[in-house]
Amino acid sequence: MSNHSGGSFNWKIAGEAGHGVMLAARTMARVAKRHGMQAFNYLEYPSLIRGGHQTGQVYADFTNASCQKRDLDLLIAYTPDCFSLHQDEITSKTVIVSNSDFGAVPAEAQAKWGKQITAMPLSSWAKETTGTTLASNTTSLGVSAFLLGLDPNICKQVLKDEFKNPKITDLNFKAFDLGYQEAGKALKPLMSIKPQADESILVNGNEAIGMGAVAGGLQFYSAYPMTPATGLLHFLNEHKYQVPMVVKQVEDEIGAINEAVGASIAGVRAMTGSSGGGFALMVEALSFAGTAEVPLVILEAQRTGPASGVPTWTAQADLQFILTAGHGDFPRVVLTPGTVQEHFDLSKKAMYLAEKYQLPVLIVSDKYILESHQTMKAPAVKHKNERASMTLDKKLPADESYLRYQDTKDGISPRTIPGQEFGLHLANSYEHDQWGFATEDGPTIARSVEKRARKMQAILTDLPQPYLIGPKKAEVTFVSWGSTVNVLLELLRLAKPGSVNVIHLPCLYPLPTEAFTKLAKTAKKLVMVEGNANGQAENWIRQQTDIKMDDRLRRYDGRPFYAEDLLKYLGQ
Amino acid sequence: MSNHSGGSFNWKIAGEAGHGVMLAARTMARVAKRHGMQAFNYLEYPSLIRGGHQTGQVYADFTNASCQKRDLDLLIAYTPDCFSLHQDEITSKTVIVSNSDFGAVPAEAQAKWGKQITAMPLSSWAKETTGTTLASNTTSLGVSAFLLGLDPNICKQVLKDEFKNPKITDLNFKAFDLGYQEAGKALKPLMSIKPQADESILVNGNEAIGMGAVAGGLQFYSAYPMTPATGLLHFLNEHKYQVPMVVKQVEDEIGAINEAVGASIAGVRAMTGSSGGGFALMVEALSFAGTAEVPLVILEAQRTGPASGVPTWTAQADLQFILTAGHGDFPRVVLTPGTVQEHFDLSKKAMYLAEKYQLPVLIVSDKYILESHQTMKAPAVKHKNERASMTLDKKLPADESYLRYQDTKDGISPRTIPGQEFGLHLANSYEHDQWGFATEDGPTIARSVEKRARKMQAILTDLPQPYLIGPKKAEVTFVSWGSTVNVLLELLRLAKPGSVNVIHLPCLYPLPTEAFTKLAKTAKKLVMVEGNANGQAENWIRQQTDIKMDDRLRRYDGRPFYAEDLLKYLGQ
Amino acid sequence: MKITKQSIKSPITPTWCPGCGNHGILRAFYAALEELELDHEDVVIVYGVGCAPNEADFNRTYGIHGLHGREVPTAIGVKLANQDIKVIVVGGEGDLYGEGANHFLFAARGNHNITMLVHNNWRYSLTTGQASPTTPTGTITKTTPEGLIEKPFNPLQLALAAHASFVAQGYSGNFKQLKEIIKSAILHRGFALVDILQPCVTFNKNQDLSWYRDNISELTDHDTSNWQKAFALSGDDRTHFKTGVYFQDLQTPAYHEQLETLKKGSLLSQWQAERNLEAVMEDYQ
Amino acid sequence: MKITKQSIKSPITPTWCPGCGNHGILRAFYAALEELELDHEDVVIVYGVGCAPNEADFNRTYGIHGLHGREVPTAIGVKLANQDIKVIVVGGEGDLYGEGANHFLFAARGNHNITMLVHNNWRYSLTTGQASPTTPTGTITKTTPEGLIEKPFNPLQLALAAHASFVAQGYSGNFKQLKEIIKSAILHRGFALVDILQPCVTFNKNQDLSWYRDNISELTDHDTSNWQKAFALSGDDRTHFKTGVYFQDLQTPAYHEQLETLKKGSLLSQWQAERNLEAVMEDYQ
Ligand SMILES: Cc1ncc(C[n+]2csc(CCOP(=O)(O)OP(=O)(O)O)c2C)c(N)n1
Ligand SMILES: Cc1ncc(C[n+]2csc(CCOP(=O)(O)OP(=O)(O)O)c2C)c(N)n1
Ligand code: SF4
Ligand code: SF4
Ligand SMILES: [Mg+2]
Ligand SMILES: [Mg+2]
Repeated sequence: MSNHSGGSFNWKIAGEAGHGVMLAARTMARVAKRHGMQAFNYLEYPSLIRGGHQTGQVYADFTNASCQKRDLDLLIAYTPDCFSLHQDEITSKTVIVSNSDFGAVPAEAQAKWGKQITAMPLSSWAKETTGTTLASNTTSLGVSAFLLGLDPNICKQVLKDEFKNPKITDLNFKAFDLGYQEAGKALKPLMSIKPQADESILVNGNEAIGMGAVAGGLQFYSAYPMTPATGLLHFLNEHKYQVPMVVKQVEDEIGAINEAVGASIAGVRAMTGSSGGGFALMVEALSFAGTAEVPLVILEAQRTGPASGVPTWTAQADLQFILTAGHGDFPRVVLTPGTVQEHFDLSKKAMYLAEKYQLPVLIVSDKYILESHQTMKAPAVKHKNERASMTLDKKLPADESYLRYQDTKDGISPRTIPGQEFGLHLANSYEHDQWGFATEDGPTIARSVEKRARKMQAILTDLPQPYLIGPKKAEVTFVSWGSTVNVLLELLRLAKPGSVNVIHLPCLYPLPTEAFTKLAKTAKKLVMVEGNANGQAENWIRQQTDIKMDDRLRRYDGRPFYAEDLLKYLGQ
Repeated sequence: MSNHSGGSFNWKIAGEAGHGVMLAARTMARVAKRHGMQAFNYLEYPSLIRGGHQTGQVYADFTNASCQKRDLDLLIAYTPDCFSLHQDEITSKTVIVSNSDFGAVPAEAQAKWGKQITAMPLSSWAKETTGTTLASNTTSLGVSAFLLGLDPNICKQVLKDEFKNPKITDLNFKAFDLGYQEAGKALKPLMSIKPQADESILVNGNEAIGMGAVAGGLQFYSAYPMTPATGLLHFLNEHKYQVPMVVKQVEDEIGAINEAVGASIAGVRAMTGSSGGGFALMVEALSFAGTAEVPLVILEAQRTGPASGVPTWTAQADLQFILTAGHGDFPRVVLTPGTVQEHFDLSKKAMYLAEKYQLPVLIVSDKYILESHQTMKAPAVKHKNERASMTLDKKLPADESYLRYQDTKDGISPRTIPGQEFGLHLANSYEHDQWGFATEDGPTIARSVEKRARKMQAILTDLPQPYLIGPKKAEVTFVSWGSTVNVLLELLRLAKPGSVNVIHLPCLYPLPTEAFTKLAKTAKKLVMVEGNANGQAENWIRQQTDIKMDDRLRRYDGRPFYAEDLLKYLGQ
Repeated sequence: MKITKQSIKSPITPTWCPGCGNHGILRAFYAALEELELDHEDVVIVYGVGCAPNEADFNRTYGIHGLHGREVPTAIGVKLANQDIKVIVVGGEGDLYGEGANHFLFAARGNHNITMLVHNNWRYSLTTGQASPTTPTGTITKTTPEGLIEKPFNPLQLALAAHASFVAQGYSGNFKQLKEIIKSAILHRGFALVDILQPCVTFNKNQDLSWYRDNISELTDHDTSNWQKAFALSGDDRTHFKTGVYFQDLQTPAYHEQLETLKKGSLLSQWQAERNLEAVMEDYQ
Repeated sequence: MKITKQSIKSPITPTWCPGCGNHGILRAFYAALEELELDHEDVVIVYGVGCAPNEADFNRTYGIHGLHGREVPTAIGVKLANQDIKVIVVGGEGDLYGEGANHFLFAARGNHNITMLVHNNWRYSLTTGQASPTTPTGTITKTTPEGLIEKPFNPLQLALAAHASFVAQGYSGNFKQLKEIIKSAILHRGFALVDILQPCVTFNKNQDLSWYRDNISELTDHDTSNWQKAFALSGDDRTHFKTGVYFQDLQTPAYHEQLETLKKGSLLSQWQAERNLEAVMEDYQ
């Protein structure tokens, strides 16, 4: 349960696919943001276009809102099954607005929470004001705005920005007003939110990655749609006329990665992305990029697996696969951002790392954060990028002595691109000599393997380091990678001061073993938190360091962790 | 250097692709086997159809011949460049026969080894006797038979079995006789080999796997050609009319594995195979087989990687990929046979394990042993197989209560196949309930993951265990997996008694941690030997056990280990 | 037990959008199966991944819900293992002409005895409406904001060029004809493609129900043994669509009928409780 | 520096078998490049994996020795990144019609401006002679001991059905014509397929040099703008082969010419040393 008086709310809207609850929830999060609040919007929906149950839930707070919360202040229930489906989230204080256009409140629910429930014809109101029931999102917003004590003008500004078209905006103003007024007739506000300055943007993980990649100079993105990576493909398509980019849907994932490889060899910053099943198809080419030393960024957007799995639900169970994916032994980087801010930062960084060290950089995330909206400080408008490890305009020796895979000390060989005179070479999927010609010579093979491996030494100082969140000392230290840190951030707020801190790992390959070991050694009790059944990061840490976890929390049912549950684990 | 007096020889033939040296070497190994010797035939050749340098080398011995050896007794050199290419293998005692039809012995070689070299027109002799220079293999064999003191009748019997056609056989007898006689005119025999009883067969790793799979009831093999797995595809095609099998070349590796999955679901024992690059394309379907609980055997035939790599050379660098290949978390078995005997045994066993535990079983081998011929005791002629974990003729309840993915104690659910009444189900790549219908329900997802994981407990006692070779106690204990054990077996013969023993791991996933730990704890100094740069099995052992290696030997230049080099490591 | 329109229904009711063409296709499919008097247990339906193949949960036969684009090889494996089973593939056009295009063409040239029912709704619908291999040039979708550049695949012509031995065009809204086409396709001894035009009311507003009404008619007076004619007809005009069987080759035997081993019966039935290695070992003595 | 027949030679001499058709194709390719007066650095050749693409080691241009069957998407990536470069694909028919069939067909429908030189020797030669997608039905190989069951792909018809805008048949033994075809293909603004018949003296004994002498002749008097005619001609008789350009579509612009962004110049040239997020951020305020 959130703290009402402090300017904080936990709101949920639930209905069927087609009711538009996901859009409504994003709008609500945006309204919170415009009030200067932090906000987190968590969405659940089935892998169906229509009919399944969908929810959006927005937790907003002036100081920190990093994840979803369970106990609701306000529930907008479209369908009667919402009551049984969300019973665990309804407390004695939850106010429930039931959309009477989709049926009566079930007797059981009425018996249990009767006093908390108000039935309202949200869809009829929408039809009445706009001519279509689709605008029930807006009547819901009106009702919610009144109940949460939000500023109606800010709400309307958001509506205006969403709909853009003035006529539609006007109609939605009407819908909003009606909801707002009717709520006023039936109920009292639960709280009052005083607007503060808004310095954030609201993005989900996909959008943060997209923005970060754009900031980092992304020019070419090729992909095949697959949940939950599709969001990035759509984001980049939406923005490809604002910055010069080619964004291309390809016939399959194999085509997607090989196009990106070709584009990268030709000199542009290139990226591809998919979920586990599509990434599995890219693995042969990952190995190609590794040995041919092609800069390449790949988003691996985890969902519940194996195979087709549970497409619209979350997991962190592709990690062990990603860490060693690809035949043979070649360098790579595996980044595991947590917050959307970190998604932005590391995506931007990935573009640079890939180019400088000429290797594949994998960004590993998951459905939970890729499709949840979170506020982050608005990034700088301008981002400078320098090309790295390339010969570019440098005049190369006319004696053709340039060697693409020159055996340098740090393993990085200055790279030419097609079009440059005297820079000819063969980018080779076969093992090759320094020019790029195929080789079967034993010493040449060994030297090539060693040259590429040296890059992993050189890169160490350039990588994001593990870091401690919370107090220096604590009874329990949770260890996280990827999206789970969002839940741990909330836990830090909920838990007794000094009882918990967190070590977060934003990069797992190469594992910054020294830095991690140093942090881990200060811990009293190390507890690994991850979204898989077999402890994939824990195993990896055990392999790479001398650190052993004292305990572990694993979740593998498609759902994210909840701070409230972790609190229980702590006995608080 | 082998022990001449004891009935042992180390013979090599080297020439260009097209000269037929690979065939000649197999014939020589077969001759040795027919003398009752153990034999090992190691082949080197480039990824070209013509023109590159090729070699075959046969080490034969009456007690043990498990790998190639360096110091040659007899070298048949077709081309002048053989001298520089094989200088390290020529000792002061090596007898060299140079095929004068392909050029004179280079002056340098003449200066260095003049007395040891005899030039002979091997190809002209072939043409003279058979009408074609192609039979120079046979004149070479005649020369070699004389020099190594082999029984000409046994040699001729082998020729007869090879050529089958009586006319061609007769011509080759003539070629053999001429070589034998001419050698007698020019040189003295180096030794004399007394035939003993022959109870072996001579197979390479691919053939041993094929034979083992046939013994284990293989019915369906679908694959796409890729070195060094192509041998298995050819072997099974050759023998598919002797036992009822469908052996099919498919359009690509994705098709290959998905056909095998379909065949298996329909109830036949199915297998596929490829090298790293092709296996990479199969990984999505591996995950499918894992979650749908489809029995499936897969050969992963390693070659030097990454990517196209060095196609006809060896490596053990796909292991880390294979151990965790596939998105999501699902059970699998990874077998790592060493000798051809173990290839036979584990391939047969794989067919059974896959069916009983309804999961993918990977046989991981490499070019070195898959394309080297080795003698093994002839297996039994008859092999009984029982179907496992299937309902088969059992009458199922007419109330349709059968559940394909029944949540059993050991995780194994009795399996129906299409055609069986009341056994309907959906084999599902999505997460599913017990019938097979897709699910998005949290508890059902978790239960499914746990059910499948339980199979990995049940299987433990059924798996091949690590074992100790050599004395119980030794100064140095080498640890091996896969083909390197062949070299260590030779090392055990060469090294001072009591100085070395070996722990061999024929199964790496699941790692039999207890048995291995017990063995490892008795070691004074543990040294891991593996064919990759980054210590893939060593890392895995570190992750899965508390055992740490004291030292390590890694080779990653496409070549196998040599016992002689390991001996040097021991300071002997 | 014989399949009836009722008995084939699983406990799960179709979750497709109201008005979706998949409903009609399923109805015709059920009727075809009933009229063919097939047993539940002698049918294997192999599904890809998409809106259409979500059907896997609605049907009670042996089923395989395979991987996106890979249902064809899985189906071939089933057929070669047990030729006594009817094997039917259900997928979307993204599935089967996109991710799985090569499997489709290779199945055709092999004349594998499987029936491919392609729910062609011109979009990747399950992933919310991106362009698919049949989307008309110029169409604006989330991934083609400036209009699709590629020309659409003509699945009938591709199938014919790849030697498919049965090629038909169906339409979800023509129950009677579609049922008959599906029946003929299942009875056909070899590879059968049935491309089925299907409205997606949610993501394909360009081709709404009135478009379907106006632009589809039945193929009449056509000699299905004439390959050249079939090819020409199927490419004639890609804005108006004629439904019916375009081509059937009654000569070429199915793949499994040409394999020596399978002439003796299904591979499954040839399981040996004892394997004899004598002949196999001979060459290695 | 302009390419000449000499300057393009790398230090490595071709390792193909004596008598292999690849030698002839390479000669014609070199002559075509020389006559087109292209600069070494403005050509990217993308190779697959097989005997033919082993050529990667013999040529001195910018090159990519890619993955088996995946050279087409790699080539498309190069072209979209830098449209000022001539992008040429060199592969085998196993490579490009087998493992990579779907990429080939999608490249055709997209009209990507790449030239695909397919060394069609009817076999998987580098892997020692297995059947390939063009191997005639009935052929005995190591993987088809009872004779190949599948019918061979007709690459020209597949390409035409997939909207390829340039389709030609070449022959390794006809230097002059092949050179001219390759030149036209490289100059063509869009997707160009050149299927090149090539003897494999080692693994294809059925089609030996005398077979090539007897069964190949030049296509004459053909209107290359006539798609129907091209389609019919290319399927006429798959035992006698006519070489020449079958079809050229001069209307459809190349893919990159239709992309708004690339109308302003190559993507490479549009690199921004400073990225401005202002517009991008707007929707997320
Ligand atoms: C390997 C892989 N890539 C991508 C996806 C995501 N995906 C699921 S369905 C689909 C497209 C479906 O389109 P279509 O086959 O036309 O079926 P429809 O939904 O239109 O019926 C995609 C791309 C996937 N499941 N697996
Ligand atoms: C993914 C993958 N599968 C298989 C191979 C093995 N392989 C190499 S070349 C080749 C076939 C080559 O045939 P083709 O393309 O016709 O070329 P050719 O050798 O006949 O010139 C195969 C199967 C590979 N390198 N990669
Ligand atoms: S999205 Fe389209 S194809 Fe999918 S169920 Fe709805 S109407 Fe049918
Ligand atoms: S094997 Fe055939 S294709 Fe390959 S180089 Fe020799 S002749 Fe040419
Ligand atoms: Mg579709
Ligand atoms: Mg070929």
